[in-house]
Amino acid sequence: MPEHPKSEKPKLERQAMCDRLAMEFQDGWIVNLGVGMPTLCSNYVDPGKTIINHSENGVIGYGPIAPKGQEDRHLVNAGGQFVLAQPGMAIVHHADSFAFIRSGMVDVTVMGAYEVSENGDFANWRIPNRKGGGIGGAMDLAACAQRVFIAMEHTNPRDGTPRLLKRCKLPITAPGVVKMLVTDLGLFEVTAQGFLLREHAPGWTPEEIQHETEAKLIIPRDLREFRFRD
Amino acid sequence: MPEHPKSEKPKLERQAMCDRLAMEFQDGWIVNLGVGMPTLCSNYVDPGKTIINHSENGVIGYGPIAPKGQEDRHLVNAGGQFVLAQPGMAIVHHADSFAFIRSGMVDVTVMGAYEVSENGDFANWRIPNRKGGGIGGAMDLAACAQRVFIAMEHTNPRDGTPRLLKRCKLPITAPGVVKMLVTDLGLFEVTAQGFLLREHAPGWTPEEIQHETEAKLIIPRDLREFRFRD
Amino acid sequence: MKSKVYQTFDQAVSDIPNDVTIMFPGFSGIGVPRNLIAALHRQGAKGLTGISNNAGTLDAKAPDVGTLIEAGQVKKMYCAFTSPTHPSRVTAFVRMYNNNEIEAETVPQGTMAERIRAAGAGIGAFYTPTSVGTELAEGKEHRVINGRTYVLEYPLHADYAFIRAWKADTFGNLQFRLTQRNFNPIMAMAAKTTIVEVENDVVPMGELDPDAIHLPGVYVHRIVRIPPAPQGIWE
Amino acid sequence: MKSKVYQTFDQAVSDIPNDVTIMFPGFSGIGVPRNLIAALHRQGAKGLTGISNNAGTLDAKAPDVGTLIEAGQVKKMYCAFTSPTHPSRVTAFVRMYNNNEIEAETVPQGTMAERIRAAGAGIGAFYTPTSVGTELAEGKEHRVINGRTYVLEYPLHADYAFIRAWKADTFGNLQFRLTQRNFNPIMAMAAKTTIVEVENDVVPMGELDPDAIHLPGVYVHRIVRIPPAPQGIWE
Repeated sequence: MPEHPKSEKPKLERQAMCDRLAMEFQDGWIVNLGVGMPTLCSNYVDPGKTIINHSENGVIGYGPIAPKGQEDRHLVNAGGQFVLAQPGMAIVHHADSFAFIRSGMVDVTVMGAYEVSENGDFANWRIPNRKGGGIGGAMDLAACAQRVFIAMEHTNPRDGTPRLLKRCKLPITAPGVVKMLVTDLGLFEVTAQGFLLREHAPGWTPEEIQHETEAKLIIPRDLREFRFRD
Repeated sequence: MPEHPKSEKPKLERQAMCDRLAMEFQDGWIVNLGVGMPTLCSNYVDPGKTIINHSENGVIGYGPIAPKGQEDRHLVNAGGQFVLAQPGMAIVHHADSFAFIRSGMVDVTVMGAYEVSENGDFANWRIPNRKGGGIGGAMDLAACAQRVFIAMEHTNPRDGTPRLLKRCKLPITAPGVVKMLVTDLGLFEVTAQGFLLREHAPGWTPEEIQHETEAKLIIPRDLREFRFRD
Repeated sequence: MKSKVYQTFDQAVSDIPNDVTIMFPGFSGIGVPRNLIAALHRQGAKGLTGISNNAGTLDAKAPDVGTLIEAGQVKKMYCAFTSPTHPSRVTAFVRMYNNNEIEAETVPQGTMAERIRAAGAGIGAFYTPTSVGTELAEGKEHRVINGRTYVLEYPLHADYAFIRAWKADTFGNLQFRLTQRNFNPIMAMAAKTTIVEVENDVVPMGELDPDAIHLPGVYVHRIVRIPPAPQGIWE
Repeated sequence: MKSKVYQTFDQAVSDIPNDVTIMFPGFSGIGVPRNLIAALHRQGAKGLTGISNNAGTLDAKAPDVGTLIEAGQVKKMYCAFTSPTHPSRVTAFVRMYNNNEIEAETVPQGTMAERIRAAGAGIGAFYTPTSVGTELAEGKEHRVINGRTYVLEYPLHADYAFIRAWKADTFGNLQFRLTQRNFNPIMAMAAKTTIVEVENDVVPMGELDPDAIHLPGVYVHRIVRIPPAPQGIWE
């Protein structure tokens, strides 16, 4: 394996990464945002689109994060953040919430990951040499949502090793489900042929991004620079 | 098969039959009464006992039949009779109502039948030579309630043929589930050894009842006369 | 987002093609989507598969799935009653079924409810104790689990569900009144397209308590408020 | 009928023996039956099997299943999180699990919810698409249904469910507020004995709208109203 020294070049900010995924959301989509980075997707608001936020603890149609002092102590999203009620919101119990997930009602789930492979597998629940795992609702969402989008750093923040792999090394969360992936180096589509680099971070060449990547990237003719929110 | 001429002796009235079954209900029992004769059980009220009426269309804890003029057009029992709301009543949807039934929450279901056999099988949903059947919720209740009680005429009203059989001739609703049975000739317990005559209709000897019955009746030493409501 | 509120029942059912599967809730005449059924009767779609507790009654003033059956629009029924509960009650379904003019599968009511629920819950199949030892379990896969015998049953999916509700908001969140609820919520969850007739009112989003919604609006696609009689059917 | 209303949490849990299975609802600290857990901690029952989304947090002021685990009362956990979500969050459970002092089964959250629901619904087993192709499906029975692969999962039953509700009537009909609902209703349906702590009020029968009940009182056996702090835990 080649060495992967930490690059000094500026990479994409987490909010920009999540904005970019959120720009892909379509009007009327039901969206489930995983704990951590993916929740930043909700900061991107396109007034031309209605996005319905689903949280696996049984909220359909919750509103923005509650400002300090406006928290309702009975209303949190799956990340445990207090959110605001929004007109049209409905509450169901946990079995009904996952009935909703399993029957394919979620248009997109956005999750973090440790690894994504070029065949669309991803791993985000279990690290070897550590007993057990934290699966939460990720396997249900990954197996059953219409689309899985991933937001993660392109390389391991600790040692710089690549995370876009030929095959996942960690135990996977679901096989062959990732459709789109944003990292701090760009936007990728997972195709039948592998990772397609759709947009690159400003200042990063495809070759430099490939150098940070184990899997072979497909570089299309219409590769463009990363699109930030307007 | 012996001939079964219609007896001229008075038999038990339907209300008396259902009263007698209802006298077996215990305080706090959840009771599901089948369409037709079994609904008469709800006319027996013991002020010392709380009985909770469940109806498979999702009502738990409904009250008495609605008097003329007091019907709520959205509230019926499984027999389609308008009933009164009662304090503590709760409504669930059909899947939850049968979840309730299947998980054994119903203490007793009272049903009508065409035939009961000495091993506790009974038939109440399908007549041969007629295509199809009317199963409703009877199979779910029969298979899953804690106890099945049957209320029916002792012999076929059309031709006087017996209905307490060695083995059912009609397609059964559930195998081996009947615990107690009231007919217009008496009260029977279904035991491992067969039909045990517990109480006989006034004026009817065990021999006369046996004559109307295909299965061999067990006549206990403490056989007593039918108990009417006080 | 496109508004879900339609002005007429005819508009709401206009694009339903032939040969689709439709769920019809209702129990003892309560919670039956009569206005949508009457509209589909006018629309004329044929070759339908119906999923419904019963296969129609004899009340000509109250349209139900029997109206579609009598008009020859229905090819097959899944229902809990395939013979009359009383010999004198010979419905259109019973007549046609006896003449082999319509197919039918007799499904125990709880198994039907659970099969519908399984479709809306993404469950591939489930084991139920109901019907074990009876004719209806013949040919089905059996399994003993913890000493009890179960049969394997599969989900019942639908292309459309016709729903009758008490109250809705414009997003499609629904409330039902008392035993009107019956099969309505689970059928709405099991269908690709859910069309609702509303008795009481269609209110703006935010007017229904999020804790008092029986069916989330994400399952609802078209909403029509029932007009006053005689245009609306209120039976 | 004997009254379901108990005066104290200690009375409500006093007869719970060793070696039983208990369900603990709650999600992100909401809808957690903290008062009942604290009472069971005082009571001291041991050898417990717990079913819960997580296995406790690090907040010492807010009793949860982790309190019982730390006290050595729990033998086995079924939960969706068996390792810390962050390496620094080493709970009592994680420490004991790593030292093989407690058993655990990692269950995907939706599979856990459906297994609990199956127990309360009399379902013997069901096929779910969740976990197919992963380590958690290894050794489980697979089946292809309509081209999709499913794994077979079995119900999770319990002897007791500890429940946290918003409002109750004396019969045990319950209402929950917003995301307090989470696992509460399905756990109550899956347990033989259901014990409830109530935040807002315990009202006479007839005061709750029968259309606005999230869990019918037939599933509830004991009810305790949470007293004001500091006696009651309101976290």
